[in-house]
Formats: sequence, structure tokens, C-alpha cells
Amino acid sequence: MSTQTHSDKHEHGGPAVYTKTLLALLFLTIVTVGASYVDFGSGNVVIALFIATIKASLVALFFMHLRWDKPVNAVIALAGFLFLGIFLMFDFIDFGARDNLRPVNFNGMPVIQGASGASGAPAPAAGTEKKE
Amino acid sequence: MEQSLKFHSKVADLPRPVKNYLNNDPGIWSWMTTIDHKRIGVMYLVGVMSAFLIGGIFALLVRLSLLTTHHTIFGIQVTAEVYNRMFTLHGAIMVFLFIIPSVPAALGNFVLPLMLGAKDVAFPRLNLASFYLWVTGAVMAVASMIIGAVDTGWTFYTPYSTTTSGTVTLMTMAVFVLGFSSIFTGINFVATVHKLRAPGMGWFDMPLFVWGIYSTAIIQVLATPVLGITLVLLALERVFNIGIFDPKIGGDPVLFQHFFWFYSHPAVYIMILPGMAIISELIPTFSKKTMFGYRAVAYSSVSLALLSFIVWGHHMFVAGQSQLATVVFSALTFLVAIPSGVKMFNWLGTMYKGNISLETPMLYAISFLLLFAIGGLTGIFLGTLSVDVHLTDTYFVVAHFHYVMMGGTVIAFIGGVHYWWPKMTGRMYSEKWGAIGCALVFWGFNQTFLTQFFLGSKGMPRRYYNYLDQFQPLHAFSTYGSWILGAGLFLTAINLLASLRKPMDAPDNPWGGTTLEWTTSSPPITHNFEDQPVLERAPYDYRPEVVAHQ
Amino acid sequence: MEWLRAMMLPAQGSAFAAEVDFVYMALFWLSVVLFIGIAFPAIYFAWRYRYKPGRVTPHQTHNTLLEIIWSVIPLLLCVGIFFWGLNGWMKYAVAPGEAMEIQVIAKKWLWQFEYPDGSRTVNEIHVPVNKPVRFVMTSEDVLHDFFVPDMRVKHDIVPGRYTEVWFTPTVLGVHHVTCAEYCGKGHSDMQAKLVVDNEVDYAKFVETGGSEWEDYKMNPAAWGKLQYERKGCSTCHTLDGTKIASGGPSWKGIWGKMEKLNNGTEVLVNADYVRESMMLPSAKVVAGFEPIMPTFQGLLREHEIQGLIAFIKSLGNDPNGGPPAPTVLSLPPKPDQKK
Amino acid sequence: MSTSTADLQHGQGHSDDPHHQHHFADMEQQFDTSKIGMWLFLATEVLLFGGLFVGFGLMQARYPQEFIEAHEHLQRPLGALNTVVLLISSFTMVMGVNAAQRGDKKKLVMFLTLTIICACIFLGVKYFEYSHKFEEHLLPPRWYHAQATDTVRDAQGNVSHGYGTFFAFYFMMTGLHGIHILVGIFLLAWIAVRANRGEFSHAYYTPVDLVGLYWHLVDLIWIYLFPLYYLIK
Repeated sequence: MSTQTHSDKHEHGGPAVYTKTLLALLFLTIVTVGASYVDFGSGNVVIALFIATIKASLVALFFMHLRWDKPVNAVIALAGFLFLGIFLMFDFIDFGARDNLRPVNFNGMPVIQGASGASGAPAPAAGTEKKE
Repeated sequence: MEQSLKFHSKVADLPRPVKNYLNNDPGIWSWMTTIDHKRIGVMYLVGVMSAFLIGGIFALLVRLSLLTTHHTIFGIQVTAEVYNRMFTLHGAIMVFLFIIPSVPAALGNFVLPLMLGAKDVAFPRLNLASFYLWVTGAVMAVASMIIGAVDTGWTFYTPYSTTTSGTVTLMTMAVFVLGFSSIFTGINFVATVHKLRAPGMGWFDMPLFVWGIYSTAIIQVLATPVLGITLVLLALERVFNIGIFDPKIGGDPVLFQHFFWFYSHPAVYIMILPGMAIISELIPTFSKKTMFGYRAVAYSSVSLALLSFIVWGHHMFVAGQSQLATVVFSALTFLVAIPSGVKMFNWLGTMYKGNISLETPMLYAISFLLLFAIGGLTGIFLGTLSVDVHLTDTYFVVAHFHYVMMGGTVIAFIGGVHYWWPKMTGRMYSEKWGAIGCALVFWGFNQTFLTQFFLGSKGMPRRYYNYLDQFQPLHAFSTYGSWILGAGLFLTAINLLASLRKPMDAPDNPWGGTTLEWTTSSPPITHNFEDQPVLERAPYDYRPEVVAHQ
Repeated sequence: MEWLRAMMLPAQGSAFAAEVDFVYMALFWLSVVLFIGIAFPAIYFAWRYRYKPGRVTPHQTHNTLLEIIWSVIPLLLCVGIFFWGLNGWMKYAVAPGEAMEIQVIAKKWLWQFEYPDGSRTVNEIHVPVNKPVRFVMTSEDVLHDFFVPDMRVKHDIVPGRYTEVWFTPTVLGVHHVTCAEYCGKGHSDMQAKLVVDNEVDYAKFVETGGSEWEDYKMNPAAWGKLQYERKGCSTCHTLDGTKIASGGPSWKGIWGKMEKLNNGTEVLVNADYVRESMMLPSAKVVAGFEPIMPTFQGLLREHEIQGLIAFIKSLGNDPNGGPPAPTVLSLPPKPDQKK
Repeated sequence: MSTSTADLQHGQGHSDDPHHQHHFADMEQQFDTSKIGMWLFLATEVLLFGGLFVGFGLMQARYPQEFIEAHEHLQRPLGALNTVVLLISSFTMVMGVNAAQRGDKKKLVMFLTLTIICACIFLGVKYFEYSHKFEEHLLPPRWYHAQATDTVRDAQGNVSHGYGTFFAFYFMMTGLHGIHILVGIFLLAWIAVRANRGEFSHAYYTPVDLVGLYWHLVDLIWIYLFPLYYLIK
């Protein structure tokens, strides 16, 4: 008796909803590939990740049933992404505020052209030519 | 014995059941394949105690070789390589094999379902799998000691760890496996707390031990995977030179520290939160008084768990992270003081006007209050930027984290073992020897580590095989303390083990506890309770009318 | 309370050290007060409310006002301490612009220091008193950490990057430098001496460039080769006869040669000419080269000039007909493990 | 599913279902608990992959030019194809779960088989991509061979380590993802066999649901991998 109602309660969505979700996902894939051919500068990353997040949300909400599921599961899923976000954010607080992200000249490590010109001597023997 | 029965509940015990979880299904095979959370908890207890023994022996050897500047142990010369391996193994074993699984996996496994009035944890087979992963990790870690050697320190800092010889790769894989053991325990406990509470038990009717273990489990689930991937990256860097941590091929060693501490700082709370959780049980039980500020303590556990994720950079103030990151992490670090303080004050508030009896577990609880206070207050020194620059990477840090880890978690763990020992084994231990053991541990611990605060602020760097002559007297004093500490722990272990030779004599509720585990027999039957318990009152309610009703 | 500070903390080698110590001592007394505030009630309650059969305990579940008080007061305290620590730390983090710069190269397991004039010392630094010194540090292998307890400063040294630390020493004499980041077998032996000199002694140190050259007294050509590498000669002058674009003539086989100058005259390459070329490089420029060499007047010490002359001499005579060039003298063992 | 634990107990169960484990009050509680457990596991997967994403992001900040040039060596059409294949497999998976909920054994087996086929196509395409990388020596720093298009070089013409680092991350992330696909194929096959034996019904289909969640997560991770590796400018 209870098993019957229980299974009814868990049956969500249905083929029509899933098909629409798939079509939306495929459409967004085309959009994101298309957008990558247009140059928005640094906006490309933002657009690509924004579309990816929409797609991921569609998968989570409909394919993974979060839309109908107990809220606790959604909280767990969001917690995963939230703490990933914390990890990412604080690492970028560090990296973003560093003077120089590139490794300095080191034991035959290639010097990067441009900023410093071609000074090829390795750092330990050439501490004097440190760039500020 | 008489004394221990003074709180014995007014309702007489039912006759002790003939079959309990220990003798229900005898034979080594039935233990090894058991999915009973109590048996798994006991197996974990045996396992982590063995690890504690090995780690403790290394600790004593490290202290012994620091006794004089001659670096000899019983006349045998200790070289710098051997010394480095010893402190690495001491750290790695104590952190990954002992403290992290100690309270959650050993005591938590045994007690948590009982406290919730559940028959088992949510996923019993996953629980067993978690135990065998722990065993696998332990075997790998021990194998890496025997086959080769690891001399990186337990933190595996790159590029030293990517360039040193030895079995570092095997050790990192061991820790990887141990990490998954921890993750599975965490998943199990979160699901158990969410779904298997006894009828009538709302979130704020849960014992505070459950709140602590639940907060711990959240960290285990959300932080440990990052440790896993960090160690995989480290192993790949060693084997394939992928160029992420090793500066010789363009990597960034500071990035490794970010990855490592994103796990390992929360891991500090995986270690201390369960310790606090035990104290939150011991203090109301032995004060015979309602827990003061129950909700505040529960919230402080959860907020500590969450805060633990945003302060990891305080391990890296002088490591080469950007100055902005240093300032941000220092500011956030101070927030940790608030919930820690709230817990401390509420424990004292619970003792106020209580009816305090100083059984062995309560002696450990009071020791915890004093030692953790020192551990917490010295943390303020290290969070303060200008002072930290001088103190970090010195013995001050060593002393600080031993006060928190050993003086906090391990003291609470031993207190917890004494508290639940009658429930686990059905036997009472000698109160007299328990108290003497506690006193020796307290004295020895302080002599060993209080000394090291002075060594550190004087400028003695950590992980030093050799030291200036001016530090010798303090080092010697610390080493003498470690012998007293070792003796205290040895005595405590003997006292507990000796009780196993007696017939079962423990009542169901020797301490007058109010949580559900005391309502079943000692030791419990295999499926925990004869009838599904239904919660009718909040925990720690010591009003006479309620206790009489018990 | 000075005796207490002296008992817990090392000697104060700088004004910054005194500032750090003040915060440290303040935190120490705060901790003592707070510890008593926790330990006294814990022990007093355990005695005062010790177990008595039948005693009824009050049913105090919570007190919101108390919870707020003991959350907010520590919070305010912590905010204050944070800014106090930040205030001191800013001084540590930002070096004054006029600071003298010393390069530090850490490697397993020694310290190498390089001064602005290119002279080097190993495991011993001399700095002038009351002048800010900035250390720009990098590592050749693994992480190290430059820790000067008396100055209360410390910073990790990261391979592949430069990190910095600075202080203004105010106390003459020897201070201890020690490695504070685990770096393997010789970690605890990675020590150096920081010698804070008065003006006279420091001037003397600058004049002699430390004691390193004494190791080369028996082999001036090798000493000269070291200067050739350190002082930047190698940027413009090769040793194999080739010519560097917008550089100077190669040193191979020029000793004793008659060089054509760009004013049409000739000059014999001997000790006098080599010395003059370093001090007044534009005076006699070899034909085919631009007068672009900077003067090394004041940048080279007498023993370094002599070493360079010996080195050029060792590179041999005119290859076209002169006697065979003597082989370059091999270097003596590096003074690596010198303490 | 083992029922030995239930057998040990004396009539505590409230359900006759053989899948019911003794420590749950009823099947619904058991189902919800399994789901919470699975979601917790998925959260750990997010953070496991997350570590690599963070590492990738930071290394990209470090070597922006190298990463852009290196990503041109990835075949965008193949990446797009794989994205479509995985999206379709996710669709067939959810249809399979739907069939299981309705107790439609035939459709369940069919959709599971389709999902496995999609997974195999994905791995096949990946195989072609990998072998192309190996032929061109587009590999981690230790084995990376300089390409004509690499512009970030030092005075001696050595290329920056950033190129190799890009491919180190490429192989680690797609490799870890590929391992998950492989595990997924085994899980799907196991479920399909059990479904074929008629072990699932509208009353008990927990394993199908859980494997479904796992499979969608694998898809979800690819949704982020695809633009980060193939499309970023």
C-alpha cells in the first residue's frame, strides 16, 4: 500500500519534460560553440561559463530531479559548489594580488620574452639583474 | 566501584541480556565481516590505539634524541636523516591514522547510532568498507616506513617532497586511501543524523556529541576530496613531472600549500570538534545539570565547521602568498575565537551551581578546559600578524598545536573512552588508577609542551635535529616531561585493559547520563534496543521530577 | 617586567623587534588574565559545587544576554588585536625605498649573500648599523626560510620566485640567522652570522669585499674568472674569440697584442692598458667597437682588478704567432661548506 | 542486495520487501537515506574535480598566452560531438530511470543499453583525440615537443613550460573524467543485468536512481570541461 503511493510520489517529469530539457541543452551547446567564434575579449570566458552553468542547472534540476526532490539534496549539491567557490575565490585573492605570477628565470627555465628583453643568464648567478 | 554506582538510575536495571553485541556471533570471521556499527567502532578503537602507540613511540624517540646535543638514543647515534624520518612518521601517523579517525570513527561509530536511538548507521556496509580502507591505508603507511623512508614532514611541502628520494609516493597514496576512509565515515554520519533519529527527536533534541560529530562529518565530506586530489597531483608530479608544484618545470610551490591547507586546516577541526563534542557530554553529565546554552553550543559547532574553510591561509603568512591574502586570512582567523569562546563559557556556565563529581571522565574534561584554554589563547598570538612573523615555524607553533590536538582532542578522546568504556565492554575500571593516570598525563603534558612555548618564542625553529647550546636545558626539561606523559598514558591503558579480565559489572547507566545510549544494556544487544526508543524529553534535563521519571 | 620579556624573547636587534615584543607581552598578559578567568571558575566550581547526594541543580537552560556578551566582547577584542597586529605587520611588509639591497640565495644547505657591488659572502652577512637593509631572496632547490630571531623577521624563500624581508639593525654585534622552513638533512645546520658593523668596520668590509678572496690568493686568475662572471664582464666580452653584438672585444688571446684603436693609433695590451680600460673605458677604444662600456671606477676593488688582469693574461697571447696560451687555471674547490 | 541483516532481526521490519534493511523504519526512509548518501558522494566528486579546476584556473592565470595557443591544438568538432553524445546519454539515462519508476522492464533495459552505447562512443572519440595528442607530442612538460605555433620562447628558442602544463591538466582532467565514464559503464552494465533479471520494480529501483545521479554528474562535469578546454579564448 505505502509502496504504491511512494513510487507515485517519486515519479516526476516524464518523457516530455526530459525531451524539452535535452533540446534546450543541445541548443545551448550550439550557442556556446557559436559564441566562442566571436571575440568578446575577456567576456568569452564569462559567457562560456555562464552558459555552462545554465546547462549544469538544467541537468541538475530536471535530469537529476532536484526540482522535485527533497530540499536537503539540493542543499548538499549547492554546498559542494559553494565550498569549491570558496576554494577558488581565496586562491585568486592570493594569485590576483601577486606582483608577478610567472616563475622567474630558473635553472634553464625559458625566459619569457617581452617584458624583460633577452637576458639569458640563470637567476642564481645573476641575482643582480632581478627585475622589479 | 561503589562510588561509580552513585548515580545509578533509580529504576533497577533489567537483568543483563545473555546475548550482547560482543558475544552474539562469536569467531574472528564474524567480527571481520560484521556490519554492526558497535563492532566496527571497537575494531576502529583497537586500530587507532595501535596507531597511537606507534606514533607515541616515535614521539618519545624524537624527544629522546633532542635530550642532549649528542643525539644519541641509548647510546646509538641518531643521524639527521633518521631524525627527519622519525618526526615525519610521528606526524603522519598521529594525524592521518590516529587523531582524524579517533573520535568520529571509533567512538562516533559506537555511540552515535545509540544516541540517536537508531539500530545502525545509515550505510552499514559502507561503514565496514571505510574501516577496511583505513586498514589498507595503515598497511600502506607502515609499508612505506619499512620499504624505504619518508622524510618530508607530514605536510609534504613541495618541492622537497617532489625531489627527495624515498617512498613518498607510497605514503601519499596511503593518505589518499585514508582520506576516502574518512569521507565514507562522513557521508555515513551525515545521512544517519538526517534520517535515523528516533521518533520524537528533533534537531535540537540531539545530544551535543551528535552535533559535534555532524559538524565534523560535513568537513570530512567537503574538505577531504581536495586532500585526495592534492595528493594525486603530488604523486603525479613526482612520477610524471606535470609542472604544477615543482618550480623547475614552471610550477608553484605555494600553490601546493593552498591545496594542502584547504584540506588540512578544516582537518584541524575534524580533530578538535569531536573533542569538544565529548566535553559537551561529560560536563552536564558529571555536573548533573542542564547544559547551559545548548543551542549556542550546537550552533558554535556548525559555525566552527564552516569557518574552518576560510582561514587556511594563516598557515602561510610568511610562505610567499600575496600580502592581501595574508591580511584577509588573518582577519578571518580571529573569527574562530568567537565560537570557541562561546563553547568554553557555556561549559563553565554548566558547571556553575552544578553537583560536580570528579570521576575519571570529568577529570579529563576539566583538564581539557585548562589545556584547551592555553591552546586557544596561544592561537591568538599566532593569528596576530606582526607576532606571527616571529613565532611561526618555531616550537611555539609546535607547542600550540599540541595543546589543541593532544591537550584538546586526545585528552577529550581518553575522557570519552573512560566515559563509554562501561557501555562498550560492560565493565568498570579502577577509578583510583584512572585518576592517577589522568594526573600524570596532565602533569607530563604540561611539562613537555609548556616548555616549548618558551623555546619557540626564544627562536628555536621546528624540525631541528641540531640546536644551539642555550636551548639545551629547556629541551631536556621537555624530554623529562614526555617520560611522565608516556608513563601516564601507559598506566591509563593498563587500567582500562585490566578491567577486561573481570566479569561484567557495569550497570546500564553508571554515570547517570540522560542520553539514549544509557537506556540500553551494558554492553548493548546487537540491534541496540529491545524496542525502538521514542524520545520524550530533551537531553541533559536533570530536574528531579524528570530524573525520577527515568 | 623587562626580565620576563628577556626570559621569553631573544635580544632586540631593531626598533621593530621592540614593537613586536610589546604586542607579544600585551598578548601574554591578556592570555594570563583570560586563562585565570577560565581556570579559576573551572577549579573553583569543581570544589565549591562538589558532589553531594541529593543536591538539586537549577534548571538553567540558557541566557541570551550572557551569550551575546561573551560573543561580542571577544569579537571586539579580536578586532582590536587584528588591527594592532596589522599595524606592526605593515612595517614588516613594506621596505623603505632607500634600503640597501642584499641578494640572498639559499640552497641546501648554505646561505649566499651578494652585495650591490657584486661581492659575495657565504653564511656571513655584514650590514651597517642604523641603515635599513632589504633582503631579496630566492632558492636554488627547495623551500628555505630566512629567520633572524633578534630582528623578529622571517620569510620563506621560494625557488622560482623572489621574496623579500627587511629590517633596520640598531644593535652592534653578531646576530643569528637560521633556516626556519624544513629543507632536509642539513636543515638545522643552515645557519649564518649577521654581523652589524659600525661605520668604520662596515667601510672596511666594503673595501675588502669580505674574506672570500683570501681563498684565491694562491690563484689570482681563478679569482679573476669569478669576477669576470660576477661583475658583468661576460655580458660583453667572450672568452672564445667571438664578438657579441654591441659588445666589446673578446678576451681570447689579446694579452701582449698590439690593438688598433678607433683613432688610428695602436696600443699594447698590458696590465696598464687593461686597468685603464676598466677605469676610463672611453679613453682608448679598439677599432670596430662603440665606446659604450661603463666605467668600473669604484666598483672594482684592487684585488679584483688584479685578478681580472691575471685572468686575461691566462687567456693567452695573440693566437697568430705568439707562444701557446697557458691553460686556464682550474678553480680551487668552492668554499661551499665554510661556516 | 544482501538481506542477511534483516534476517538476523526478529520481525522489526515493517515491510515485506526483501530489499528492506532492518535499521530503516520503512522503504521510503531507506530510499531517502540512500539519496542523501549519493548526493553527499556527488558533492565529494565535485570537490575532487574542483581541485583540478582550481589548479587549471590558476595555471591559466599564470600562462594566459600559452594556454590560448595550446588549446588551438584540441579538435573542437570532436569536443562538440562528445558533448552532444554525453547530453544524449544523460537523456537516455533519465528515460531509463523513468521507465524503472513505472516498472517498465523492457524500456529500462533498452535505455540503459543506449546509455552504454553513448558512453562507448564518447570513449572512442576520446581515444582518437588522445592518440592525436601522443603523435604530436602534445604532452606534459617532460615530454612536450615544441610546436611551430608556440610563440612564448626564451632567447635560446626554448618554449615556455606553460604549454606542457596545459596538456598535463588536459590529460589529468579528461583522464579522471574518462575513468568516471569507464566506471559508469560498468555500473550501467551491472544495473542492466539486474534489470534484465527483473530485480527492479516501481517499488524498488534505488540502484537505478543512484547510478542515474552518478551518470548525470559525469555529464555535468563535462559541461564545464568542454568550454574550458575547447572554447576558451
